[in-house]
Amino acid sequence: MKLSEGESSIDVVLEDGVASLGGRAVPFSTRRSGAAIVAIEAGGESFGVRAVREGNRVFVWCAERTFEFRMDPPAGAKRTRVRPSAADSGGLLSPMPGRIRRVLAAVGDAVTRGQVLMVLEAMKMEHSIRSPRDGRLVRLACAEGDLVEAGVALAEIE
Amino acid sequence: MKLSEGESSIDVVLEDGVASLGGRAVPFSTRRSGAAIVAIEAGGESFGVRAVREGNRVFVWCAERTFEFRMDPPAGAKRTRVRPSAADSGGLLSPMPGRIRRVLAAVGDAVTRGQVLMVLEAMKMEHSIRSPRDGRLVRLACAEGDLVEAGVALAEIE
Amino acid sequence: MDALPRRLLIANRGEIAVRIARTAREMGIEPVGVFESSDAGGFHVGHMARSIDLGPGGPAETYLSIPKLLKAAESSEATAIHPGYGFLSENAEFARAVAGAGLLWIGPPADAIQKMGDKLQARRRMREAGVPVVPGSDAAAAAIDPSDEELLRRGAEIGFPLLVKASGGGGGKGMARVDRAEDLPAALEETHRVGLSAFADGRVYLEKFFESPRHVEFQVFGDRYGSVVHLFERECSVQRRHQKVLEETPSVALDPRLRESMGRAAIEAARAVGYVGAGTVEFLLDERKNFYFLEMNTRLQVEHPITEETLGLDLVRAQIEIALGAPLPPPWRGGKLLPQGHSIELRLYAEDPEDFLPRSGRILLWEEPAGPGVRVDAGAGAGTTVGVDYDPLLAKLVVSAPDRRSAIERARRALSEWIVLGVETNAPLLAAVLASPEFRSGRYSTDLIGRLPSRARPQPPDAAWIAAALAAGDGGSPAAPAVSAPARSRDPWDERSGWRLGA
Amino acid sequence: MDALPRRLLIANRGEIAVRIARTAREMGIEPVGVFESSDAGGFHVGHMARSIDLGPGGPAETYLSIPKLLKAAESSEATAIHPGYGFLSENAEFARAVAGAGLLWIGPPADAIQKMGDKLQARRRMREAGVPVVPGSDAAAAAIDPSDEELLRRGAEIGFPLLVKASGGGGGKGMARVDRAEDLPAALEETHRVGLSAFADGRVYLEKFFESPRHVEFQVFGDRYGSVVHLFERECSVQRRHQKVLEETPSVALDPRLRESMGRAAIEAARAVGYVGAGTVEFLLDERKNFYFLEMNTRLQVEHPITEETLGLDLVRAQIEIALGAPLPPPWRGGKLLPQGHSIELRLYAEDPEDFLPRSGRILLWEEPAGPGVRVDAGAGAGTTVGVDYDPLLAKLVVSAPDRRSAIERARRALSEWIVLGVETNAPLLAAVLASPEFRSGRYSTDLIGRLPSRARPQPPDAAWIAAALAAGDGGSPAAPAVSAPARSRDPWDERSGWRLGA
Repeated sequence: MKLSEGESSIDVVLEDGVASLGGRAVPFSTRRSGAAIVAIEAGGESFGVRAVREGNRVFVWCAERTFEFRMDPPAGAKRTRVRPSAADSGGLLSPMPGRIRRVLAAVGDAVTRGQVLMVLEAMKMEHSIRSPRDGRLVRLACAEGDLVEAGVALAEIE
Repeated sequence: MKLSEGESSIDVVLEDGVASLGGRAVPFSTRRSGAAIVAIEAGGESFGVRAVREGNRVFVWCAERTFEFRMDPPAGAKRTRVRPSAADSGGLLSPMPGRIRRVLAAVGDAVTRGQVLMVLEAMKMEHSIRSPRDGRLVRLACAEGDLVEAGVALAEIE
Repeated sequence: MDALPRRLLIANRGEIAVRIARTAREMGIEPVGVFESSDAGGFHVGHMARSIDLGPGGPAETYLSIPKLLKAAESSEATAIHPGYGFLSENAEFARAVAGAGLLWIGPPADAIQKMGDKLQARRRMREAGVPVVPGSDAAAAAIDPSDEELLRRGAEIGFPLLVKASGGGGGKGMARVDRAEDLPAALEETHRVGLSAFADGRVYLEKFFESPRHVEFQVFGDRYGSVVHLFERECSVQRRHQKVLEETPSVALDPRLRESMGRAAIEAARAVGYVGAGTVEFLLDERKNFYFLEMNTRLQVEHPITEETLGLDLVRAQIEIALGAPLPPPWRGGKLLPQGHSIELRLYAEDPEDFLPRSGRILLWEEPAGPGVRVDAGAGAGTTVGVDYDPLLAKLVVSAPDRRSAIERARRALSEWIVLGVETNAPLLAAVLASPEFRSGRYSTDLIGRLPSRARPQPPDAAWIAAALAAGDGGSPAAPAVSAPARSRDPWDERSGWRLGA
Repeated sequence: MDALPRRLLIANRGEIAVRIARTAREMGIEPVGVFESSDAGGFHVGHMARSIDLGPGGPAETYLSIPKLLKAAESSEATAIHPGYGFLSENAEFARAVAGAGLLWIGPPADAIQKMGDKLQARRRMREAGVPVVPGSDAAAAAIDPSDEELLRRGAEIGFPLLVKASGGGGGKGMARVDRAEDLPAALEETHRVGLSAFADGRVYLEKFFESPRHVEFQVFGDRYGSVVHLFERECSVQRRHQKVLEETPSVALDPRLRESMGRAAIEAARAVGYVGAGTVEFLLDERKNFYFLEMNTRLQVEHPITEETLGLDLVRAQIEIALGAPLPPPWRGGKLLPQGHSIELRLYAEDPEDFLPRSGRILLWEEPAGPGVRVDAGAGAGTTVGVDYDPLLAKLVVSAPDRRSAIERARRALSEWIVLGVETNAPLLAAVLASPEFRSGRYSTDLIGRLPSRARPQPPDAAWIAAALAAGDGGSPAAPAVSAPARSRDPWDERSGWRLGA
């Protein structure tokens, strides 16, 4: 299957104790506690591991660090809970989950680089959302009081 | 479904927030943490609960005590991991899981009440298995070195 | 001392609500919790004898609603209220309302809260009590609420950079750093606005800015009978965005003489407002070891456990007993109390370890550190949903050891045992602090985190890719479909039940 | 002190292997584990930097196999071995073999182990050193290995009931109580047999039996340079089947004078065998506060954490440093060490709480207590399989508080937070002990558990039946199919992943 983490994205196939990582063959073995795998030996080294899948994300603890992998959904299954990335959107993205406290510009306004367009409140702190460049506000994807996830488009500047 | 705990065994049916416990109707509600139910309100009282099923056994923590329920398997499903009870066997039962260290009687021997028939070792301690009554040893279900579960028949006295 | 209340309402959530509930149980008091409807699955609810649903509407309509909290106490027949920290803990009006309703308030007198809550008033009282305060625009002669023109003049005198602070602010809120005179007017305007919107108090003042100071605070306790003592210091200089990340005691910056004079100043500060109960006096310590009063927190502090560990005390129990009219324990007054060993608290936040922005989600796996010298005060666990409406603090790891060096190694060991999946945490930041030569040397200040070398995002080792593939449930794999869930089996019972393992 | 080893082989399993690994990590030493093939999923393995498979064959062929353990050390390049407790920890031959292989032995000299392992020899040495021993058949004059005839005569002199003990025994093993003279011959024969089979030593002796004594032990430490100190006592009278269930320190049975004379005797006992490292001298204390030497455990004790908690020490670290040639820390010798507060250890066993018979199975759910004053040293967790080949100790709960009363309340609070499903535990017995007036008064002895009122098996409340039905997955139910597993959802991804929650 296709897995991605950060910028890297590779095809992973597991067969008879050998993993093919983007074509590179890596022999591995697993150690279980009860029925759960708690360690993986690969390349002569042993790593304590934990992994849990939710939706199309797989969270992994390994070598005392955590990693978040994304998997390409099988054909037919609908994509769920993919956090939109900058790539997915031409516009202004929410830097974190929070509530839109104030919107300081309206669609059609000419805006200048650095101008505060809205104020996002999260964790008892206010964060100013500024225009990335000079231009015109062509779309406003949120209103005051809205709860927004991290990475969702808030507005679009042309 | 039919559930038993200790000596009691009743039919339990859950419907729209009302439990029928052996015919008695008990309204209840549940509280979840994430998606798991962690508390049940019944009869005006709230109880923290946990429950896990394994095979046909359901382990429950409630009111700061643990209980082990047994469920009647649905038709067709094979019964698994039922710890044999005295009822299941006419003979001498293993009091605990352990290893048979020595067998001190042979089939056909006349045995007297209290006579040590075998020695079971568990947790670094030896436990004498004695004859419950005078009679004759007609069946020996284990040999020295055998690993035995709790409650399995070890021998039969006539 | 009055009789113990049968039930105590804990007007809070998260780890501090659990912390308070534990002591209540140990005292034979039933802890009663509260929750916002959408927070019914909150971790704290599971630790209460019972909990009251405060309805929907977010914190403002629930954990911050005085009438709803009083109603909850009434309906649950709780006769005492502990506010924890944050929320209404430093709200004098709430303290009055609780007493007004005939309930026991586990906290300082409303009056003391008010006097310390108004930073300008507090600074004046401290000066009068002979406690040094950070030099600022409100010098003895100055007007209580000077015009911006006057503030601009004062700013020039104080020099840049300086800090603009809202009189109603505190804890890093309502505060702006200004580097150049021309930026001051805008900063004044912004701070007026924040002060008004956040604290309904537009007054602002200017403070001298220190490049790399330390934040050292003293735990104080007062009783109804006029005795006030200090329970030694906590070093709180490891901060990000003006918020504490790691605290330790004792502070390597203090020698016995400095400790004694700061302790005395802390006691004076508390006396000056007739303080009763647990409070914390925060000082700023400059490079030349001059100390200045910053503010007093009139409540239990997040980092109170490190004081409990080095002194072997239960501060929540002491809060309750003192609120019931008990005098300070004789050993506290006799100066018999001596800290033993070294204790460090690490705050695990749901946030990006690089940019410190809060993260939300659901915790799918949670394994806590344990063993010798390890205490965990958690407000989250497997299954907990971390939302955006509340503080991102997930849990506190408190380690204790005979000396600072072994405490640091113990902290690193314990941190490496902590496994949280599903929500990103600041664990890598905490590990970086513990590993930094500056922190380990003890010679660090509030700019420590800013000076940490940037941490390259680690590449997942092969084993991580393999684990991910296993958990993703590659059908062709002979291994378990999930690394942390049991393998399938032929037994129809197991088929469905196996998944419940350890859930 | 010599340089620290880079790797330490931990020749044990369960909680003590984890305990030792934690201190090793904190000292910068890589902990190397071992496991029997079928024990590869053992909880301890997860806490090691790496672990060596000792092959199949049960404990005798693995954890008790000297050659295999030495081979494991060699293959893993470990230069030191810590035996933990049990298994080979008190095996002089192993201690010699480790030293012989040029490895560092984290324990007392083989010689001291041998001298204390032979109970008859140990009793003689104690008498010579002026340490009181329990009156027995081996009085000064007596032959080392008397005939049964002579023992029968001695028995008559000592009086009944009395104890028949195997010279190689200890810790409740190889010991029989005899109430009537006519039962003595059979008991002698049985004890000869057990002694031969278990310890290859058929010698037996008789001891006066005390109806309701207390067991109080002293932690001692010696260094290479002849200094020996004691680290105060542990009260170990709460026992079932001659095995400890709960320990506390300090002991309410000791006043300062008695503590001092027992402490001195403990030091004498250690000196008498040239002791180096950590050891424990067990005393029997009768109703009239006379104390008698019982035996010395030449290893780390299961209950060592309560000493660590009240003194703020890490005894495993001290073991390693002393084995490396460090002298005892000056404060230990200067008598500067003073216990603070009260500490209690509760042993959670996989056993029937009524008849104490061991239980086996797989742990399906495991939630540990936490918070102020709580330390958990666990050797099991969710997913752990509890077998019959090993000690049934699952974990130890260690609570500390300023005084005994609050320590007991803290223990009850913490115990009530402990959730273990899948394997029956003795938690109800522990709760009953903490609740018993006899224990709470402090006036109890080794017969405490036998005198507890029998506990009626509680009937499950309605909520328990409902929870069971929910977990059983009643198709018709709108609730989650499992109480501790997430609900189903429409999302095909969730369908399979949901089950993994918190696994």
